[in-house]
Formats: sequence, C-alpha cells, structure tokens
Amino acid sequence: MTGETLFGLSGAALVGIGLYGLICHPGALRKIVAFNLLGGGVFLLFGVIAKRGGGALAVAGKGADGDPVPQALVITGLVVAFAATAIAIVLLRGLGERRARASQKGDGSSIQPKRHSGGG
Amino acid sequence: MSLALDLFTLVAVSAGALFFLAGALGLLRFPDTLSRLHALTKADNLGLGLVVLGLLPQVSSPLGWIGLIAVWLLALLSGATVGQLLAEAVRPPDWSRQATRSPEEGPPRD
Amino acid sequence: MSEFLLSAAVFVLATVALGLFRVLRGPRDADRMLAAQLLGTGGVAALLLFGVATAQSGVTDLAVLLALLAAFASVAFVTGAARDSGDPNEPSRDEVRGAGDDAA
Amino acid sequence: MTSALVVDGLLALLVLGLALRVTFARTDYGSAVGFMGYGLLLALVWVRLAAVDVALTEAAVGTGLTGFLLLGAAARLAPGESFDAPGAPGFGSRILVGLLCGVVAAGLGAVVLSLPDPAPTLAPLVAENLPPTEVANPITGVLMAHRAVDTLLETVVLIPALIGIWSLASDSGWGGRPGSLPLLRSSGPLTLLAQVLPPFGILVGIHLVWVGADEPGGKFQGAAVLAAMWVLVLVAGLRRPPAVIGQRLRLLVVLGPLVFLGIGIAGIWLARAFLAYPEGWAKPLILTIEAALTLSLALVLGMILAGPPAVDRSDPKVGP
Repeated sequence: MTGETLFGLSGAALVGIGLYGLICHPGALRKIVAFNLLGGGVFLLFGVIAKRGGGALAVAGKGADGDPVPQALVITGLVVAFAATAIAIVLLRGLGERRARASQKGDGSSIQPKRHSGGG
Repeated sequence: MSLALDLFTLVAVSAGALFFLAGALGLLRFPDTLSRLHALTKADNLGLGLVVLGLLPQVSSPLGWIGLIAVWLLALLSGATVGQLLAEAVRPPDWSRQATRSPEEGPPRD
Repeated sequence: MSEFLLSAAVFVLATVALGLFRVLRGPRDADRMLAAQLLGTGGVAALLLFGVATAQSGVTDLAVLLALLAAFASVAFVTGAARDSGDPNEPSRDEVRGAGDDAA
Repeated sequence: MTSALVVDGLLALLVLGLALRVTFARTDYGSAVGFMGYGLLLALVWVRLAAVDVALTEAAVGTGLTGFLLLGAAARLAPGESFDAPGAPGFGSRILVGLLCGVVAAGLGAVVLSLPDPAPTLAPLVAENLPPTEVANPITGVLMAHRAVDTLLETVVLIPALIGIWSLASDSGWGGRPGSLPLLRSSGPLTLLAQVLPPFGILVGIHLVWVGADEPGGKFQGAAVLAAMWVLVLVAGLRRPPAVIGQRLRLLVVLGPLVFLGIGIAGIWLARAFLAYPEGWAKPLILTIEAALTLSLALVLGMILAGPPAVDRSDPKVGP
C-alpha cells in the first residue's frame, strides 16, 4: 500500500459520499456542497494518476514530479467548478427571496424575517 | 554545531506540538465558547510560533526564513483580530450584566 | 531529522483531529468555527513540518496563502455569527436564520 | 518512509471523516464550515501528491472563495430541509441509493487498484518540449503554451459566469452596485484587519503570479488572493463595489482575455499558428498575458463574490 493508492481509494470513496449527498439531500444548498465534495473526489483520482505518471520530470531536473497535463486539467476544473457553484448559489438566493416575498404576500405570519427584496 | 541546531529543532517543535495538544484539549474540555477561544489562541500563537522557530535551522535559504516568519506573523495578525471579532460575535448583548453568571446562555443551537 | 519532523506532523494532525470533535458537538456555530480555525493553524503547522521534511518547493508559499485565507474565512464566518448572537435591532434573537441580513 | 505513510493515512481518514460530517451535518452552516476544513485538508493531500500548484488552487479557489460563498449563503438562507423533512427520500430509498453509491465508489476503487504499471504519462513529452517555452514550471508551460486554447476558454468561462450572475439582478437593481456581500457593523478589529492584511495579500498574490513561471504558483492562485483581499476591504465597508454599469470596470474585465486573444491571433502571422509564440519571445509574451489575465481574473472573481447588482439601500450606512 502506497500513499497514492491510499489517496486514490479515498478519492473513490469521496465520489460515493458526494453522490449520495447529491441524490439524497433535500436541501438545495446541501446539494451544491455535495456537488463540490464529488468534484473533490474526481480531482483526487486525477491527481493520483498524475502522480503515478510522474518521475520523468523529476529526472529532467526542476519541477514537481507529477504528470503536469492532468494537474493542469485539475486546475482548470477547480476554476470551472467555482464558476458553477457561484451561479448556483446566486440562483438559490434569488429563489429564496422570491419564496419569501410570495409567502409574505400570502399571509403575514410568515416565519421569514423581514427579507429585503432585490439584492440581498 | 549542527547537532546543537538539531537539538534546538527537536525541543522547539516538540514544545509547539504540545501547545497544539493543549489547544485541542482546551477546545474539547472548556465549558463555554469564550474560554474555548482562549484555548485556541494558545495553539494559534505559541504552537505555530514554536514550530516555525524550530524549523528555521532546518531551512538553508534566506527566502525560506522570510517565508516561515511571514507565516507566523500573518497567523498572529489574523489570530488576534479574528479572536476579537469572534468574541464580539458570540458575546451576548448584555454581557456586562451576565458576566457573573455562566456565559453559556440559551439553549444549544443545534 | 526528517523522520522526527514527519512524526511531529502526525502528532499535530492527530491533535487537530481531536479538536475536530468540537465540530460535532457544537453547540453553537461559533464553536464549530473555532474547531475549523484550529484545523487551519494545525494544518499549516503540519504542512510546514512535512514540507521541510521532504524539502518540497513552494510549501511556504502555500502556508502563507493558507494563513491569509484563514483570516478571510473567519471574516466570512463572523457575518453569519452576527445572527447567531442576535442583532439588537432585530425583534427576537430566535427568529430564524437570515436575521443578520441587515444592509444587504 | 513509514511515517510518511502514517501522515498519508491520517490525512485520508480526516478527509473522509470531514466529508461524512459535511454530508450528514444537521445545519447548512455546520456543513459549510465542515466543507472549508475539507478543502484545507484536500490542499494538504495535494502537497503529498507532489502537486503544489493544485494545492494552491484548491486552497485559494476551492476552499477560500467557494467557502466564502457557501458560508454567506448558509447564513442568509432559510434553514434547508434536513433529512427528516417531508419530501426527503424515505429510509428504504436512502439505503438503496447508499448501496448504489457504494457500488460506484467500489468500482472506482477497483480501477485505482488495477491502474496499469508502468503508468501512461505525458510527462516525458512535456519535459522534452518545456525548453522552447522558456518557463521552468511544467504546469505553467502546459497551461500557457501546450494547451493554451483550453486556458483561454477557461479564463473566458469566468466572464459568462459573471454575466450570468449580473443577469439575475432584479429589474430595479440593474446597473447598480452589487449587493450580496455581507456588510458588518464597523468595528475596530475588522477595520484594522481590512487595512493591514490587504498590503500583505497583494504582495503574496503578485509573488504567486511572478514565481508561477518557474515554481508552483500562477495567475489563478494569485488572482484568487487578490480577489479575497478586495472582498475583505468591501466587507469591512472601507470601499464600495463598483456599479456594474461602469465602463472602466467592463473594460478591465475583458482586458486579460483580449490581450490573450490578441497575442494568440498575432501568432497566426508571426509564428504560423493560432496561439503560437514566435521563437525567443515565448517567456515575455507569457508573462504579459499572465499579468493582464491576473488583473482581469481578480476583478471577475471579486465581482462574482459580490453578487448581482441591487438597489442601493445601504447608502447612509456605508462609508469609511
């Protein structure tokens, strides 16, 4: 058992955990979090493959001893995941505001505190 | 000389690790949020500081020293201000009147 | 020497894991954040320890970055904690999340 | 090397434990806090996997910025439904989903255990073709020279994200200043932090971009740090986010991709291919692109955190 295998198995388990949360959790924010957990697992699998493919660069001299192509892909993936998460959260907040406004219109005894329209 | 430096590293890093242990135990065992905050700042400032101090002889480049010291200074700065902010946030509004009673007020949040 | 530094990293990580039980127990959100904060500093310490032990380049940069972001994250937390402690302007402190929503 | 393996094992256990905690936390807030810890540990795992570049990105973008968004959302949204809420899957179907997810994880685990040996790799190719790019960090070489089209698209993808967020503004709010950032009651410590930390942060950000050519670091990491510092200043109320209608803001947002595209198109004549660099000019051109991109990326990331424009309600409260 090497460190890489250990992290590879953790990555596989993280994918399972994230998938479970994504499917089973009714809360939308939690689904977003689970999506990020799942992404972390996938990136970790990539990282293990990159580490196993390394070595040649270490021989060549400078730099990290991993395959830089998957690593560069993971960096790209992290940024794209952030963009997706940001949009999802803005959508979610817009939805929450709409809902609060609707329930305030419907009956005054809403449990939502005074929530501002528009920006918040 | 190098033996003495290694010994210095050994002692300082061990002391730092002990402060981390103390911080974690305090976080677990102390009864209320503010005293837990107190325990945490010990691990933050002293634990990390001693570890950094101990690692200095093991790094040869001056740039490495600057980096290590910068880590500690940043941790000190953010630890101090964040401790204030957190304490302000968890302090009940009528803190001065409650100070004689147990600060852990209200039902558990969760 | 590197063997000792690695064991020290293990020790620090283990104590941080111990502190993480506070995340489970709470009871307040602030307690959870304290545990995350301990994880932050402990993580930085462990990172420095095994970074120096394996002589990896760029590890101090990462540690500086983490120390910076720890402060940033705590500020993000305090925005949420404002509702935990109750804003004096709000009618009741038990009134659901979102009470810290002033001045959005 | 046994204690190295112990470090790895402990890290893996902590990551898995926190992932479980994040999934099963009762409150959204606890989940978000757990997620930040998870990201931090993942960054340590990346260091153990000899990918410090990825560790920096994970810490800055995956943990810092995403965590900020999640914490902000968890603090303001109504409490999300817990597992027991109506509409949640029943016990039986949860077991079933759990089993199926276990099968997926086990399948991936089996793949990990049966990876070919020796591993297929592009590393020798990269190492061979690194000298013409004149940068010593192989990842920067891949991002900026070998797979430059990908990198162009990836920087451009953040701009549609920003446009998407802006277009979710309410009609009355359009054109105004972003209004999603939490604004704290001004307090001494916060002001101090927002005044003292950003100079260090800007230094660290520029340092990360600069060393990115030869050592771990790069534009995304640097830009994320710059954006975090900017947002810190905004949250403390020392400055206000710019109105999205502003011409200067929009120009700066597209500056980086424009420079990248311009140099790439110029490459068609100067180096006979789109996004190719003329011989001997690779490094200065890469540095120019990185500098322009860093500025734009920092701005875009900061504006993404600041959210859609809103009606300016906070006027009397803001101000230094």
